[in-house]
Amino acid sequence: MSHTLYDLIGLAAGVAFILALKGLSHPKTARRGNLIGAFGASLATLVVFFHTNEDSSLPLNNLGWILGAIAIGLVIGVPAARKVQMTQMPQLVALFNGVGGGAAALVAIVEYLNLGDKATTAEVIFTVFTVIVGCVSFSGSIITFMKLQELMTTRPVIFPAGRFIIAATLVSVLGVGGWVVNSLGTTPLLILAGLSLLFGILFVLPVGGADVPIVISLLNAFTGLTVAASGYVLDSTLLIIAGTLVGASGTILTRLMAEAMGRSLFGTLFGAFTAKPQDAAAAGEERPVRSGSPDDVAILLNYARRVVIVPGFGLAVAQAQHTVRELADLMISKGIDVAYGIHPVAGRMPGHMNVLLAEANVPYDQLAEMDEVNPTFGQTDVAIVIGANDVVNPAAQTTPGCPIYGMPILEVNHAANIIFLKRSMRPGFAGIENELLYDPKTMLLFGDAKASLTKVVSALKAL
Amino acid sequence: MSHTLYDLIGLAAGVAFILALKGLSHPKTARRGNLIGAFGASLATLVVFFHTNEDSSLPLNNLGWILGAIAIGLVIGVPAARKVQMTQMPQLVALFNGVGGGAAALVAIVEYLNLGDKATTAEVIFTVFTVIVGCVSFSGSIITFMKLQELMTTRPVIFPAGRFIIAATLVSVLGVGGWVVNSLGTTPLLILAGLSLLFGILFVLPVGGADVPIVISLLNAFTGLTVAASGYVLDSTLLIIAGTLVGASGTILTRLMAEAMGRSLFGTLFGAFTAKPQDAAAAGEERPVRSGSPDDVAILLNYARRVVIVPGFGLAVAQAQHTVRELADLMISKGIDVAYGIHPVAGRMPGHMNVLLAEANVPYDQLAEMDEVNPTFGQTDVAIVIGANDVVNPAAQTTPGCPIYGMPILEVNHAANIIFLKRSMRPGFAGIENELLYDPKTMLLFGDAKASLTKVVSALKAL
Amino acid sequence: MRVVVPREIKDGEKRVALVPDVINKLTRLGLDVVIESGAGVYSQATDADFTAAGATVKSGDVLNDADVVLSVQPLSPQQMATLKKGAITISFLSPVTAADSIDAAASAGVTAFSLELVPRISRAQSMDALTSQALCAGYRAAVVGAELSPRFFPMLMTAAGTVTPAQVLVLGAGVAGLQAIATARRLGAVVSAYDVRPASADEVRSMGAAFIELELEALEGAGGYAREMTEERAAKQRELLTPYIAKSHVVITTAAVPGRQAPRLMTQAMVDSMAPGTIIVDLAAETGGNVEGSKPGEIVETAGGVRIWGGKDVPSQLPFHASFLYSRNVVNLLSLFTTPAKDDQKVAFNLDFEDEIINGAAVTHAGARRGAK
Amino acid sequence: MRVVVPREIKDGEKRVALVPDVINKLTRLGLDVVIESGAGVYSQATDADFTAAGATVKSGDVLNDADVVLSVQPLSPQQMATLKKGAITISFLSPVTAADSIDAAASAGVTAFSLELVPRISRAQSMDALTSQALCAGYRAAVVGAELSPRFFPMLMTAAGTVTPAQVLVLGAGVAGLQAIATARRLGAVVSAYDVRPASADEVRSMGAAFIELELEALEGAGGYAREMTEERAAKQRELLTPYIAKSHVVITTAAVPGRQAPRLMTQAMVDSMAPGTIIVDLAAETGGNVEGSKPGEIVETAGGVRIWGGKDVPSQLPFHASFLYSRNVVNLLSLFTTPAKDDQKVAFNLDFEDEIINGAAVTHAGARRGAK
Amino acid sequence: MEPMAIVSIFVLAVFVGFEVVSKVSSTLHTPLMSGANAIHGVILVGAIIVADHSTTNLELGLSVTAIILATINMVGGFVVTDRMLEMFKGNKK
Amino acid sequence: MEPMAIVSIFVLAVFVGFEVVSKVSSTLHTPLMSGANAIHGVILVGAIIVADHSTTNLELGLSVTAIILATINMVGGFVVTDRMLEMFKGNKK
Ligand SMILES: NC(=O)c1ccc[n+]([C@@H]2O[C@H](COP(=O)([O-])OP(=O)(O)OC[C@H]3O[C@@H](n4cnc5c(N)ncnc54)[C@H](OP(=O)(O)O)[C@@H]3O)[C@@H](O)[C@H]2O)c1
Ligand SMILES: NC(=O)c1ccc[n+]([C@@H]2O[C@H](COP(=O)([O-])OP(=O)(O)OC[C@H]3O[C@@H](n4cnc5c(N)ncnc54)[C@H](OP(=O)(O)O)[C@@H]3O)[C@@H](O)[C@H]2O)c1
Ligand SMILES: NC(=O)c1ccc[n+]([C@@H]2O[C@H](COP(=O)([O-])OP(=O)(O)OC[C@H]3O[C@@H](n4cnc5c(N)ncnc54)[C@H](O)[C@@H]3O)[C@@H](O)[C@H]2O)c1
Ligand SMILES: NC(=O)c1ccc[n+]([C@@H]2O[C@H](COP(=O)([O-])OP(=O)(O)OC[C@H]3O[C@@H](n4cnc5c(N)ncnc54)[C@H](O)[C@@H]3O)[C@@H](O)[C@H]2O)c1
Repeated sequence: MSHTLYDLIGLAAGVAFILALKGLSHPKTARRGNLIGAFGASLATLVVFFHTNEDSSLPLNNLGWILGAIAIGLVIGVPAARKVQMTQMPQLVALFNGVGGGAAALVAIVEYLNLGDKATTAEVIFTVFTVIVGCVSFSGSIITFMKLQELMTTRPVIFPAGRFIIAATLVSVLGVGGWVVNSLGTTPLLILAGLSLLFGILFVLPVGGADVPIVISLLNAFTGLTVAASGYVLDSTLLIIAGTLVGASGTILTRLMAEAMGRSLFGTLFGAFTAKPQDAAAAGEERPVRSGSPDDVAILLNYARRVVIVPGFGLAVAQAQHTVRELADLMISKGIDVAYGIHPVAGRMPGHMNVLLAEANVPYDQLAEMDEVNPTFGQTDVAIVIGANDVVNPAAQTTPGCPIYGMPILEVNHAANIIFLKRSMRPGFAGIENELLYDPKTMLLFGDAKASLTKVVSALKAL
Repeated sequence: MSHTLYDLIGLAAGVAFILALKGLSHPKTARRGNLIGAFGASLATLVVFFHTNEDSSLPLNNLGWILGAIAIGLVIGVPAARKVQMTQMPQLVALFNGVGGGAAALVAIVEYLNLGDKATTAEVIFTVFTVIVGCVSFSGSIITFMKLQELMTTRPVIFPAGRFIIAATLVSVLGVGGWVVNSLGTTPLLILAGLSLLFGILFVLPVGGADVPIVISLLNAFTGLTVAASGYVLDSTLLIIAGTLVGASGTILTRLMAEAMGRSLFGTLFGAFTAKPQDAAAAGEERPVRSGSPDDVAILLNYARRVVIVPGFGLAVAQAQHTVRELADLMISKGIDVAYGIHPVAGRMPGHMNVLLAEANVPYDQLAEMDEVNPTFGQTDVAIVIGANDVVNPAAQTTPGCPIYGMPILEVNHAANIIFLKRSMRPGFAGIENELLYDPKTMLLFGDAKASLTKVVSALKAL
Repeated sequence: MRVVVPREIKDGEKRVALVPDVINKLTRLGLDVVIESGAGVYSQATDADFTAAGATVKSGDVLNDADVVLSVQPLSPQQMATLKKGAITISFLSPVTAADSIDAAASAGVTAFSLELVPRISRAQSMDALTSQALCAGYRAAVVGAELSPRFFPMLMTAAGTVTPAQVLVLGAGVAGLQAIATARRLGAVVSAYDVRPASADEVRSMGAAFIELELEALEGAGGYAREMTEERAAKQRELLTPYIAKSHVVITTAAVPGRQAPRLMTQAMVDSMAPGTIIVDLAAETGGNVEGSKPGEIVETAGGVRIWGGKDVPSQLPFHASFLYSRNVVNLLSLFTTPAKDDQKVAFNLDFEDEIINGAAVTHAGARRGAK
Repeated sequence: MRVVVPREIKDGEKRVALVPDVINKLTRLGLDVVIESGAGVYSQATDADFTAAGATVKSGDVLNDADVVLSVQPLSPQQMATLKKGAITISFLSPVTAADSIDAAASAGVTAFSLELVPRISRAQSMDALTSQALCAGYRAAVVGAELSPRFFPMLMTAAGTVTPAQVLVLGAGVAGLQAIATARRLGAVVSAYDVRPASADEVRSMGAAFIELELEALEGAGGYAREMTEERAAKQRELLTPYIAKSHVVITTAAVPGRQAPRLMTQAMVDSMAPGTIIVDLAAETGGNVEGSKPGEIVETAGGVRIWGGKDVPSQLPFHASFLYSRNVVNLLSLFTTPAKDDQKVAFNLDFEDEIINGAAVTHAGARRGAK
Repeated sequence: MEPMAIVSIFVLAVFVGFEVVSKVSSTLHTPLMSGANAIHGVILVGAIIVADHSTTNLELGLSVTAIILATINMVGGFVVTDRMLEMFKGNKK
Repeated sequence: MEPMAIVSIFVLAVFVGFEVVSKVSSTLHTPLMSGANAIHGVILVGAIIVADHSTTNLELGLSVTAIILATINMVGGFVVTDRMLEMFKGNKK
């Protein structure tokens, strides 16, 4: 295969990666995007077997080893990815990212050994870069994996003088890196790799459980850059493009993720050192809830077949009746089956919800009484509870003696997903805590109901 | 200046152009974007004076000529751009585009003369491409300029056997192009230039007045590609990047423009040949109206200080009261002064608009009676007339004998801009035509009021 | 020039032809306004209010030196006779029901304007008292329906069960009907409506109510009014409407054809088919009734427990705002032919019978009844 | 076991304690339902409807063999006396105003439940007849206000001028007050409201009305009810409310404190300060009146042209739905202590006085009046 | 520069060009077109380079013409775009 | 390839990367990260190239390890991403 053709196919794979990322940024095209990416990657892998240039000829050297290694990789990777449970996917991604970083570091090392003295300074610099970042990514990812898999504590691990140790490690990594560039040699390179691995561990240990996904995303971007650097050393446009793409999009993505979780990137990475340890402990005491963004809510709604809206006093306080109707209309126009589940004592006056919803001209036939709607929650994909609380509180059925015990409730707990729109974790009229807020099926969208709904509507329109 | 530094500055200019286009795609950043572009262009122009390489030294040859030519260009270009009236800007852009195309063609010709036999085939191919497309862009733009400036008819110019003549010209252009590539030589190149100029004229003549902007955009994209091709010949990364950017974005933009105007690109370019001539004539009879998109409306509203909403029967028919309130709330939240101007007989029942707007909970103090609102139209930036017609029809004041003569009206014609939301050009209850629809200040947004308003709200939110 | 507002003498008439806050519009033109003492008593305007607004309040005979008399109901023949020659009257004055007053006006040499005859052109909308009073009547009809009904209008889902919304049917969707629709809908009722005019389907829907489509030809007359229907069509219409009527909790009828008896939309049999507790509000009771058995000014309860409210002077039941709107209509008409005082020029009336409105509304002039309209 | 519904004997009482469509809930439990002939006549339920629903309709004395008697108003002492020992009655039965009936029940050995005393806990909401009837009263208050007012409630911009919206003031924003707010707002009025409970500000605003903040301490009592206020505070409150009252076109008062006279919110002087045509709807007229001079069941017109509508049996004025809701409350309470028939087990009543609701609501049992509550 | 590099740059620049303008609102179509038009005025750089290379009068004449045209395109283009965009001169925020 | 070309490609690819994901909704953050992660699995290509170049056992051993790791990254990455995206399997439209 001519070098030009090879390069062109490589470029085509690069284009496939661009299209893959583009596709992955939209729910409608995400799956197709991923397939395009897989196609690009397969293409690139395939043609490398037919690639010849001045100093190599077909078939490749060590072809057996190569094919065997690929087979092993397949045997490990595919079943792992196939069998993993939904909830464990993040740690698997972390692991995959780590091995990718490791691979990049190994490639750099081998090429370094191979080039020996022929290496230009630039090539050595890129090699050093790849080794450092690849190793950090590798060991860092392993730690995040262990945290997520709960093989170790999910709390930030703080040790005395932690920041000094980390700083010292970083300085020595850079020092050894400089040494390698100046004097070349295998030993310094291996020392460099070792120190970088250590740094990766130290770097991730202090990060708290909730922030781990952000760190994975950052390490992912890092790995991308190592791939780009390897591309330079191996003179492969494809690797440069693919690596840069991942590096750039990964960086943006990391920032977006941090924003979506309401954290600063800096705080995530170095928070454990700046914050006082007892804070972290105190935060650990609170029971975890799952809070989402308007986008998350919109996506849940967009892919639902049946949605039940449960309004309560908070809807009236927020005067969000017009907005909720807009949301319902939008869902209906998307072919989603929408009903309002009206609890007889929702609000603060008999018929309070009716007054509100009539004002927004919600057709009467969309309103369902409690007895009518309760049996349908089993077939409901999403129950969206807007400023209601007591009327969906399972304590009414499960906690004899509590003030609302015996009151019939809207059984939203039977729906596949529950979304709560409220401003805080405060209880409702009866003043008792609602266990449903802590249910794993529940997603909380904090904020004034009207503001939240407006955002959900925009997000849903954008899908 | 070292070649690397020179190249890096060129790349910086390329980045400036990317940022310029990015900025220009958003109202808020558009001006800044343009300035960044201007900065990039100045930078690129400046450093070329300090650029040295193997076969040239500073100062540049012919420096006086170069500086003089730039001075002449400035003396012509700046005042023209400064003095032109708002309405004439499109033709000026066409003209500028044309001279840019011409410049690219000339650069290619000179470089060709200069290279002589040293030119590689690839270079010659790119030169031929630049000459053809640059000349087409030049002559085509001149014709569009003349059409827009009404120096010639704005109607499609159709001549007998037109399509055959055009096809023949195209074939000869390609033929001569091939000849140049094969045999080289100045004469064939000049013939090629001449034929390309002719083709440019023939290509644009059949396009009708309304489609001209689309053609300008297309020629603009073409010119971008010639610049990229020149970049190849001159070995300038900057020109390649800048030219490609303009080529790509120009292509997308052309498509977007055609879509926004509800035309297919193909139909625009070749419509005159496929449509029957009498159709074109008949279409010419209709009085022109200015119809806009929801985006246009949103931008007008976004930059207004005072907006008066004039509802009418159409609002009631569309049951768009909730949506209009949403729009008003959104504008108010942006600090725009919003009032509803209620005509006493708007709708079909006394107080019809009150009933509607009260349902959407529009605060009573936002409603202004006719006598109250009429004196304020002079200070109103946008009057948005939603499904009303008779109540704003100036015929009531100007046309004695018409059915509504003598009825007081809402004097929206005193507002700086008028937007009409209606479904068609049909008149209202009184059945008489409304001159205001043809007013140059008026923009029409066709469609059901509710659907249109929903789109405007989304567009306004996105700003 | 003296503009006089006498007390209304008709029983049940609670409006007044001028309310205090429009008086300055007349005095500004240079007119003197005289109000008979007690004229505003039912519409919440005291003599003191009138005086404060710039009018003169007088008792006793106020008509003899009047140049213009403004009233709601037609002046009686006796009152007409006391007017001086050339005087002008503006009031409701139906050629059909007030023929004697018109004759008296003609013989007294009075120029009498009838608000019923103001043409329904755009320019005259501000003088259109039929519309403004129909607006009051329509609102009133829905409020009365709600007041009489043993049911809630809105839907309410409560701990004690769900109250279903009232089904309200409006027959005749002119000005009054549309306002009745709007008001009933505001209260939360489910409203449907029927009218014979083709344009009314869109108008009804524009109020958010359902329009009942019957397979019958439309009846559009001149000026946006309906035409009278034949007895055959009337029977067919009644038959087709029966199922809709049977499931309604409140029926409001407003159908009218200008200058005719009100069309009979519901027979006794239809009324009898309705459930006990149903309310029928017949705004047309005074002109013959849309509903068989309705009596103006009374609530008739049938053996089947259906109550029929017969409208009588309905706008008078909202006296404050009915007078408010009526006054403005009258003032706008008067202003149309008044040349205001200016410099040393005195205020004058200028009856230009070329003007479509003046020509249309004047019933008598210069001692004669004007051509039939 | 026989459940009996006698005709209501109190004048003006138009409700019935069971409506036909809940009867199957009782028969399904295994109970026999006997309705006195004509019991439903005012609430649109004929004897035939009851029979069709599975009840037995009887004339004459129905009480003597009753196991359970359901009624709206308390049975008279005479009626109580005719009951067999151990019988159960469910009705309104205020320890304050119906003391003689309670005594009679105690001496007859009857277990009498008072709906006023059902505790206001979440579980009892479906039996809370005070709430369901207050709902009817609140709706009614706003409708009556609109009906009586000489003004439009909504704003209307018309060719004859702009009708400004009515200003409605609601004093006391409990169940009835909130519903009055909702209804007046639906009609387009501009509503403001005041209440002494601190939670009510949010509740009022959640209805879209304006809450009037007075600089006075809040008065929150037990169970979400208000406390009585001192005369000093009452005077202060009246003074602070005066400007709001003066500019209102309709005032609706619903203030109550359980077991007490209704608080006096408006004095004669305040009423006199209002413009003619103003309407006051006093829902508390029967318990002493929030407004000085109001008379239950009457419309009092003051010299200043203000009309005060005094509420009397207000829910009875919406008899169909008031009965509908009341029936469900009663049935829910009865079901609470009924063990349904099952297999060969017969239906039985099981009065568990450990249950907060039964304990709270039963006033007499086994020949004695139960502890003061 | 290697052809492969040029192709890669070209392909990537096409993507950037597409992405960057793909969501522009229609009111900005004309200013955007005008701005893009001004950008291709950097052909001025090319014109200067060929003027530098010019040896014959013909070449010089043509390249001087090219410089004039390119300058008009570039400078005029940015100025006219700026004028179009004056309406967005943020009267608030 | 010339350094300038590489820098240009790098800069342009950065822009493409930024633009392409800049508006992604938060529910797609995880799949997108996972997909990007799979993409950098193309280091497999690099690993194969160095395996081809390998002459010593050390080199071969390292590069075979690299191939295994890279394959896991790439193939596993795409598969797991696909599984994550199953919820978007358009149950309608
Ligand atoms: N219907 C009646 O007749 C009546 C009468 C009296 C009492 N009640 C009682 O009232 C309760 C009604 O239950 P419910 O579920 O409707 O109300 P709820 O239990 O009081 O819950 C309302 C929820 O809305 C949230 N909220 C308040 N303002 C909000 C805003 N602006 N935006 C978003 N969320 C807001 C609050 O949480 P945050 O503070 O975290 O936002 C609160 O948890 C029952 O306990 C019932 O017994 C009913
Ligand atoms: N208020 C009263 O009491 C009363 C009573 C009777 C008559 N009138 C008369 O009615 C007229 C009222 O004037 P007006 O300006 O309110 O109404 P209009 O003059 O009838 O104009 C209404 C406009 O709305 C448009 N439209 C209709 N449906 C629409 C929809 N779904 N979406 C968007 N646009 C829609 C129509 O244009 P397209 O068809 O192109 O969409 C029409 O031009 C006056 O002539 C008045 O005299 C009033
Ligand atoms: N252009 C204007 O200035 C203007 C002003 C006011 C009213 N109008 C229009 O005039 C029309 C009539 O107004 P109106 O309310 O004074 O009319 P009206 O009082 O004469 O009649 C009331 C309604 O009854 C209907 N009707 C008649 N016979 C009927 C039958 N057999 N069955 C059912 N309905 C029947 C009529 O169609 C009308 O809608 C309306 O369309 C109104 O919009 C126009
Ligand atoms: N949790 C439940 O199940 C439940 C059920 C029904 C009602 N409630 C609540 O109970 C409360 C009272 O209900 P209600 O309507 O039966 O009360 P009510 O009929 O006893 O009183 C009516 C209103 O008058 C107010 N009031 C008393 N004195 C006043 C004064 N001097 N000035 C102004 N207002 C005065 C009271 O605060 C109350 O809001 C409400 O908050 C209601 O929401 C709770």
